[in-house]
Amino acid sequence: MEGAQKAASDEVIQGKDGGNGKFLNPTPMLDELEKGPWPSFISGFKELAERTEKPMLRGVMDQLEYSYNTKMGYWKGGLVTVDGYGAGVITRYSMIKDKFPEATEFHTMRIQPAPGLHYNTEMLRGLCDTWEKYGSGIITLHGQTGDIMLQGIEQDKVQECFDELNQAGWDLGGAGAGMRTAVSCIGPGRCENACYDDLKAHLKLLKHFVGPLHRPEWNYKIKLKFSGCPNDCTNAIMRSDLAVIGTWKDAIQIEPEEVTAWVEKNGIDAVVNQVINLCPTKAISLKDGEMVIDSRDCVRCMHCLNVMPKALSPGNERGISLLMGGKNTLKVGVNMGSLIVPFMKMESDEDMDEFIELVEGIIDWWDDNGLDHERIGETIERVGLKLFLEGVGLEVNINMVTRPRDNPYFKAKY
Amino acid sequence: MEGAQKAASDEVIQGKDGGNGKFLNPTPMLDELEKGPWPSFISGFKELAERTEKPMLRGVMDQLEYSYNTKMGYWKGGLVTVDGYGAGVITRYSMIKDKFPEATEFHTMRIQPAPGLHYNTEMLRGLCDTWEKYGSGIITLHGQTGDIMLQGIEQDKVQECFDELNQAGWDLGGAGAGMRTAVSCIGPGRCENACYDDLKAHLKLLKHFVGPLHRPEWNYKIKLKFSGCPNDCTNAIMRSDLAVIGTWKDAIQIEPEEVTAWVEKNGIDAVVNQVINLCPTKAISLKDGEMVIDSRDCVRCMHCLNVMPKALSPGNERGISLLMGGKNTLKVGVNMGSLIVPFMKMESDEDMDEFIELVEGIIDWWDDNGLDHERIGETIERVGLKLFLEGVGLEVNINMVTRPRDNPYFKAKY
Amino acid sequence: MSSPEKKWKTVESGPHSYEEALHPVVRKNYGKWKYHEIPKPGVLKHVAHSGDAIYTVRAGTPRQDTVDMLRRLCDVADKYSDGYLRFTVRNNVEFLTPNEANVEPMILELEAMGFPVGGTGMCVSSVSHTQGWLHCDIPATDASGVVKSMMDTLYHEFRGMEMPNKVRLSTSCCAINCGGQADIAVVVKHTRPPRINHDHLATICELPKAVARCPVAAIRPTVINGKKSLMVDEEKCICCGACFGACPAMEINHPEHSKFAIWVGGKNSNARSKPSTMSIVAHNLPNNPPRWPEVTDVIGKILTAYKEGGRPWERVGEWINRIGWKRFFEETGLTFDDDMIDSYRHARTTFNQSAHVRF
Amino acid sequence: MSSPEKKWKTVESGPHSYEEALHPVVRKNYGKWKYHEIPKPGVLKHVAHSGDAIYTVRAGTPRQDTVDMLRRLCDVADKYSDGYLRFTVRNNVEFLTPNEANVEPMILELEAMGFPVGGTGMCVSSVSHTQGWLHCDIPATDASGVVKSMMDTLYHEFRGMEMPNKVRLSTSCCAINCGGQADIAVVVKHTRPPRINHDHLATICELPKAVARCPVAAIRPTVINGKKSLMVDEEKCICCGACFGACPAMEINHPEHSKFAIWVGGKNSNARSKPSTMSIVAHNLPNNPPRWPEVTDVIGKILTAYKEGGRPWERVGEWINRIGWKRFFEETGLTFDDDMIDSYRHARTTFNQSAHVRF
Ligand code: SRM
Ligand code: SRM
Ligand code: SRM
Ligand code: SRM
Ligand code: SF4
Ligand code: SF4
Ligand code: SF4
Ligand code: SF4
Ligand code: SF4
Ligand code: SF4
Ligand code: SF4
Ligand code: SF4
Repeated sequence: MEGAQKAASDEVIQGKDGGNGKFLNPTPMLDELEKGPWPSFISGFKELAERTEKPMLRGVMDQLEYSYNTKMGYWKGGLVTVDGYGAGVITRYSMIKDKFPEATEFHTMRIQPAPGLHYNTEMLRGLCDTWEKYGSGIITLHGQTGDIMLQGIEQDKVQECFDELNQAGWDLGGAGAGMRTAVSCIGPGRCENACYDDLKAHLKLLKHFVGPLHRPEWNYKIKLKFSGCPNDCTNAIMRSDLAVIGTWKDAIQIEPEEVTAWVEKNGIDAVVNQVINLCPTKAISLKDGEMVIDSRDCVRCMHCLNVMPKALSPGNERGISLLMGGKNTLKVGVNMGSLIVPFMKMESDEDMDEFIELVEGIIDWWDDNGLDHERIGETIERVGLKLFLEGVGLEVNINMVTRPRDNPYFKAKY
Repeated sequence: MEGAQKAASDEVIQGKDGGNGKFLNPTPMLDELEKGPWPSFISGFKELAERTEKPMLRGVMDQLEYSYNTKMGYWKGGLVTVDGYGAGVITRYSMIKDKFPEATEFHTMRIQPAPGLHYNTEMLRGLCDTWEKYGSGIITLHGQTGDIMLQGIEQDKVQECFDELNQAGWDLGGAGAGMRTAVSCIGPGRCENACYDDLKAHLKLLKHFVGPLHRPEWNYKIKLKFSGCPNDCTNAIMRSDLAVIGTWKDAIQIEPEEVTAWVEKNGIDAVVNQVINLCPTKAISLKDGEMVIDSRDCVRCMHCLNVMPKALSPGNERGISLLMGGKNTLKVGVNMGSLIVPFMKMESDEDMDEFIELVEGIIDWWDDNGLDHERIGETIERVGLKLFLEGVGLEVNINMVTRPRDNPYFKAKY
Repeated sequence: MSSPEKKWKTVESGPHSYEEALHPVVRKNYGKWKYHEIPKPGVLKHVAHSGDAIYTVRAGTPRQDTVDMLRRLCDVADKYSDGYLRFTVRNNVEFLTPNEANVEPMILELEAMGFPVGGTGMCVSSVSHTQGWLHCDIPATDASGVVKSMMDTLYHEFRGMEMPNKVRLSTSCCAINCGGQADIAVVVKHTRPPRINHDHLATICELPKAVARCPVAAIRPTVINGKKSLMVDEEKCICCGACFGACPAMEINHPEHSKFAIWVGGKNSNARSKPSTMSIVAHNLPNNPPRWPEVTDVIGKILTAYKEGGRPWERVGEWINRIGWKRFFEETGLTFDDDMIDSYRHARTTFNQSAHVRF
Repeated sequence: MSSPEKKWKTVESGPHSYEEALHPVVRKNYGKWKYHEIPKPGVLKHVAHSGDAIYTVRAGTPRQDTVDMLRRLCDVADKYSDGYLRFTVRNNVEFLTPNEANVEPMILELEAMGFPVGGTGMCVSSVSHTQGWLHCDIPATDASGVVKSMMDTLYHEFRGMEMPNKVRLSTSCCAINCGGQADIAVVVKHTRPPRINHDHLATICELPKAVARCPVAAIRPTVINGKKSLMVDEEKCICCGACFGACPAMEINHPEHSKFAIWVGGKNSNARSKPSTMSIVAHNLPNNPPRWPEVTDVIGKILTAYKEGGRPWERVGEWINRIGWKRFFEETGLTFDDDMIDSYRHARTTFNQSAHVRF
């Protein structure tokens, strides 16, 4: 702990492998971000720049310092990609390259990591070596959509760099109006809550949609995120068009001795205040001093399992719920994903194929019915959930809504 | 109880003062509604018709029977009123008067009852006598907006009838695009929950707005309802443009002995299940076996007071909350009133004058900013609550909303 | 009183004054009440800080009353409540007396006259209803007839106090719903876009008004037989019937296509939960006079399930919120269908934007 | 490996495979975990049904990393976790080892290298953030700089577990909010309609696209100096910035008028309450590089109040729902103003349609 405390002070020395400190121009504003205990990206950049003396790094630091002074950004987009692909490189040209010629180009290559964001050091070192060879050496782990972002390369090095990465098993990520890179939680890789193999599902799905990911030509983007359980550690419901959330159908599994042990350790007040009272549907009650779960009322929120991980676990009949339409703020305001398939098995390869078929059907419907730059959630809001269900052939289920409509404004079929 | 049970059977005889049963034409469909224990309006109508032998009654029964057979309605509107007024009579002409000439005219006079729907028998008998003299003798107590509805009069008798009623202290109610008749709960006339004198407020307000009630010329209707407390026994929030709801600002008054008595009688389980657990904000808790209310968390929902009327009563600092914009389904879907004034005193005449001034300001704003056939709630939904508050000069208060906005879509003033 | 010949100069008095209509004991204790009790169904006892008590006897009426009936109620009031009576906001009549001894005889007399005594506390009270074929110009059904048919089956529930909490019913004869939001509501549901009666339209319709009335801009001006008329875009039309109120030629009502829908969970009070609007749970019920058995049947199913499953003080909507809509449909035997998914302006706020699922 | 001269035929492989990246103990117990514990901040212990246990050590990173830094992390992994490491969805790095004895030395080494160990359990974890001036083409501020400034003040909270529940932060450099909904979020707020750069527009803008992008139809075609251009109806414009994404000539960013807003109560998990969107609680904060003190100040106020008042397992939004927004503003010292009242599409669903009032 001593050492840890020490590291917490302002004196943290980063960039110990760095150059002689003479390469970069002064960046007094940015230098302010070297202060304080949290690891500093500026220290990292400076270390890298001084060591490698890549002009692009000096140019980007200069332009960033200039942004900090003028409070404006100076990048503009463009179109760079690799042979046969239509996306995957985010192109950046400086709008003020006359001032900072070294910052003329600063493109980002989006790379799809392994599901669950797992690495071994060989993979990662290889990635670093290739990247240092062709690019700036700046890497973001990870972008919010889940990509490894290799930031800072010039157009004429992109293809070569890609070829080398591709040989090592890496492929570009999504951009534009197509399938996007996905994210999955660690799931069965460590977590006792995982209700399906979300890493495998992620891999299968994204391999299946590799075409529209590389050559985007839908209305707009489609993002997939895979969470092993309703804790939704990938923020799938909020941030993806298709959220694949592990769940179960039968009763929560209970280890009575572990319940007793928990109660003994934490006291009866804790059972009442932290478990019973926080169950959203009051599915848990105290009967003769014992905690009883009425599984008919459980909505699989995960809370009681989270509080008592040793005592409670998901049921045995496991699978996924599918939610659709999540996206953030732009235009219509935040739209969270809505439940459209309450339960689906996701164990065998056939289950996964069936799932892929469903997703294809959904995307086809959207591609036919959506407008330009309209996320699928927006399309559904515009045409109505009912039309979507009919279009895709999904069965209606009361779990799709929080309540039946409060207005009589529909044309009846009869 | 014997007698009561007997009355409950199918044999209930109504119309004992009725005529000889020879006046009316056969109405086999309607006669089905004379069966069953609930008091039958058809029996009432038949009794009245047989006794008075008014042709209009026979005509209306015939047309109603015809509606029951054809499943269509046959009234159309028109414009009848009294000297100097522009509203108050709902005009009905038969669309099939060739078939039922006796049903040619069947207008309704809306009459404003006393606040709280109180009568003495002299008032009521007088009303009946006048009405039998000029009209059909059918009276609805009361219409959903709160009027006495004298149903069934011919155009050429309306003025005379009105003059006689007016001499007895009655005035017409509202209709059309103006102020409407109001409703108030029994309030201080019997109820221990009444937080202000809603009968007096009702009388004062409606007297003040008697002009626009009789001569409607706003965008659309404005309804006022007065409830003595948040139990809202007049459905004000749901059904009126301006809902005046009694409330209080300080802590609930508690009679500790009565709490104890209640607990002794009903048991501790009932305290927990019926009181503590049902408080919407968990403002009540059990401390050392005693029920404690944290008044900071109380939102004045009335529940605990309802369960323990002897033990708990509203605080001493009483007044009203004002909600605005309630209306039912038409066009925009049900719109409940929204809180726009969290608290206002309503004791002295000055308080009431201030309140009247506020209401006038609100209506003026709406009259300037609303569209034709647009209720004030619709106007606010269209232009935004903020603009309304600015327009009327009301101070913003967090109680007006359930949460701050979740989108950044506003132009800032700064 | 002045003679009929004399021309009376109108006094724009507004509401009738109330002071003379208050029982003297009420006047004395006005605004100074301490608590109430419900000694038995249909009877309230209110006690004032002064120690005075006033008893209320409440009875159901047909609402579509007559002078004959009202005179009989006046007789009861003169006999038992010093000539004072009032009506509740739900069309029940109330007699207020400080004299406890008058309560039982009054009950007997009212019931003997056919007025059920009840409507208090945790019961099904009278129905808030509307005009229908009797008087309105836009109804698709009758109102009082539906109500009479329903209340015949709920007579016992009006006269008892056996529900988890108050049950408020309403019925309405068109989608406008003058009857209001209620625990259970019966409301006409238009199911077809309006048929336009072009001949009629030419003579009576203020065309721009009808166009403006449509909430989804489905009405467009057109020319029929050389005359200005209107047309409805049936794809867009949501069958709201608003245009019919503006123009009688937009014929929305139909003997067969006008149906009934049943709604549940409306709540007006602020007790516990906030006021809430109701949700549709059945539709396509036929408009079947004179007794509408299909409608009363559904009401019965809902009330049976609620009576059995509701906890004390839970209103219908609160009961459903606790057990979940899935179980509501199971326990009432009703069927959720895709028309019940909201598709109107705020539809998305009703979607289940979570992984909370009930199996 | 093939030589650089040789033209490689692309393999459209999609995501990198994961099996080789899993620690052998993980591979063995894949999908067969029994429970976890959090022995101390920054350390997780997961136990499998087989009895095997795996320890995780978690540390914060700057996210905008470099090959140098990653190589150092690889060194740690080679030394202590058999060459395996992963990243969390919040940019923290994790080392998984079955060897408990490696945990403490690894912590010491990571902290000595400047990587704070923590981010587990009821703590403030790393910030989900975006690109900003470093790389994006539409930002009004920097992202990593704001985050660094914030995390410096929250360093202790990352390394402890003293909050009522997890606290997730996000920052975003434009209103699009790539950072996402969070317990507390810092997002740029556009405050003025875009200024149109007409010269620029003529050369680069697909006019119909920009017109179509506007959610409130505020953009109209016009002609400026004889050239086709666009104009903005400033009354209608809601300053969303969507047009700027479609056309760089719709200049929404401004050194002074681009401000910061602070949002609270976003929740992504389904635990207890459903996922919820966040609410604005402060705006008009200056864009003040390099350390944005006004922003970190507000974050501090909110966290202090939450830490003090939140009950175990209550997320920020759940805490506010219990104590009420009124008290939230009181306890944080922030001010509710009329701009915070929703005025967008579903505004009415946020009005207080009840008499529930807090004084
Ligand atoms: C890089 C990244 C932020 C980061 O630093 O992590 C990012 C950066 C940009 N986002 Fe994003 N978004 C990133 C994740 C997100 C997320 C989060 C997520 O995916 O979970 C969201 C919210 C979820 C969602 O999809 O709604 C997000 C919502 C948007 C939107 C709004 C979409 C909407 O319909 O609401 C746009 C605008 C657009 O697409 O036109 C956008 C557009 C952009 C653009 C392309 C700006 C533009 O239109 O030119 C940014 C490019 C920056 C750059 O120079 O690299 N970005 N963007 C993230 C992608 C990295 C990666 O591939 O891993
Ligand atoms: C008589 C009454 C029903 C009853 O039997 O009690 C009634 C009957 C009519 N209502 Fe109503 N409404 C009656 C109370 C209500 C209520 C309840 C209330 O006031 O508490 C509502 C819901 C609350 C509200 O105001 O929204 C109500 C909402 C409507 C509406 C829809 C208004 C809206 O904006 O949503 C209309 C349509 C309109 O005004 O164009 C309407 C229109 C009508 C018309 C005038 C039909 C028409 O447009 O031609 C009906 C005349 C029937 C007749 O022949 O007398 N009636 N109407 C009620 C008035 C009696 C009285 O004066 O006491
Ligand atoms: C007489 C009347 C007011 C009037 O001026 O006419 C009235 C009178 C009382 N109401 Fe009410 N309420 C009356 C209509 C209402 C209405 C409106 C309605 O029925 O359309 C409501 C709102 C209903 C809704 O939410 O949809 C209403 C919601 C309440 C509540 C809240 C119930 C709840 O838990 O949600 C209470 C509290 C209670 O029951 O203890 C209440 C309580 C009371 C009390 C106990 C108040 C008191 O202390 O005197 C009165 C006797 C209630 C009883 O009968 O059990 N009163 N009460 C109305 C009788 C209607 C009837 O004949 O059935
Ligand atoms: C490692 C990670 C998944 C991954 O594949 O990367 C992860 C791992 C775990 N999460 Fe998570 N969660 C992770 C991101 C999330 C996210 C997403 C996010 O942070 O953006 C969420 C949703 C947050 C939200 O609602 O906004 C999330 C909501 C939860 C919850 C629900 C918390 C709640 O009460 O709302 C739990 C339950 C718990 O804490 O016991 C949970 C529980 C867990 C457990 C205990 C699951 C387990 O048994 O292994 C893991 C350790 C938690 C810990 O650190 O305390 N995890 N978890 C992510 C670590 C992020 C980080 O570095 O800080
Ligand atoms: S989402 Fe569920 S399964 Fe996945 S890491 Fe989080 S808690 Fe575990
Ligand atoms: S998982 Fe959630 S809903 Fe189910 S019993 Fe546990 S706390 Fe209740
Ligand atoms: S609204 Fe309140 S004051 Fe009025 S009668 Fe009902 S309970 Fe009493
Ligand atoms: S009045 Fe309602 S909110 Fe206030 S303490 Fe009683 S139950 Fe709770
Ligand atoms: S509900 Fe419709 S039909 Fe019935 S009275 Fe009201 S307006 Fe007329
Ligand atoms: S019924 Fe309603 S939606 Fe259809 S045309 Fe008429 S007003 Fe428009
Ligand atoms: S939040 Fe806006 S400015 Fe920041 S990276 Fe995303 S799109 Fe670019
Ligand atoms: S900023 Fe938004 S609202 Fe304003 S013109 Fe651009 S797209 Fe339209």
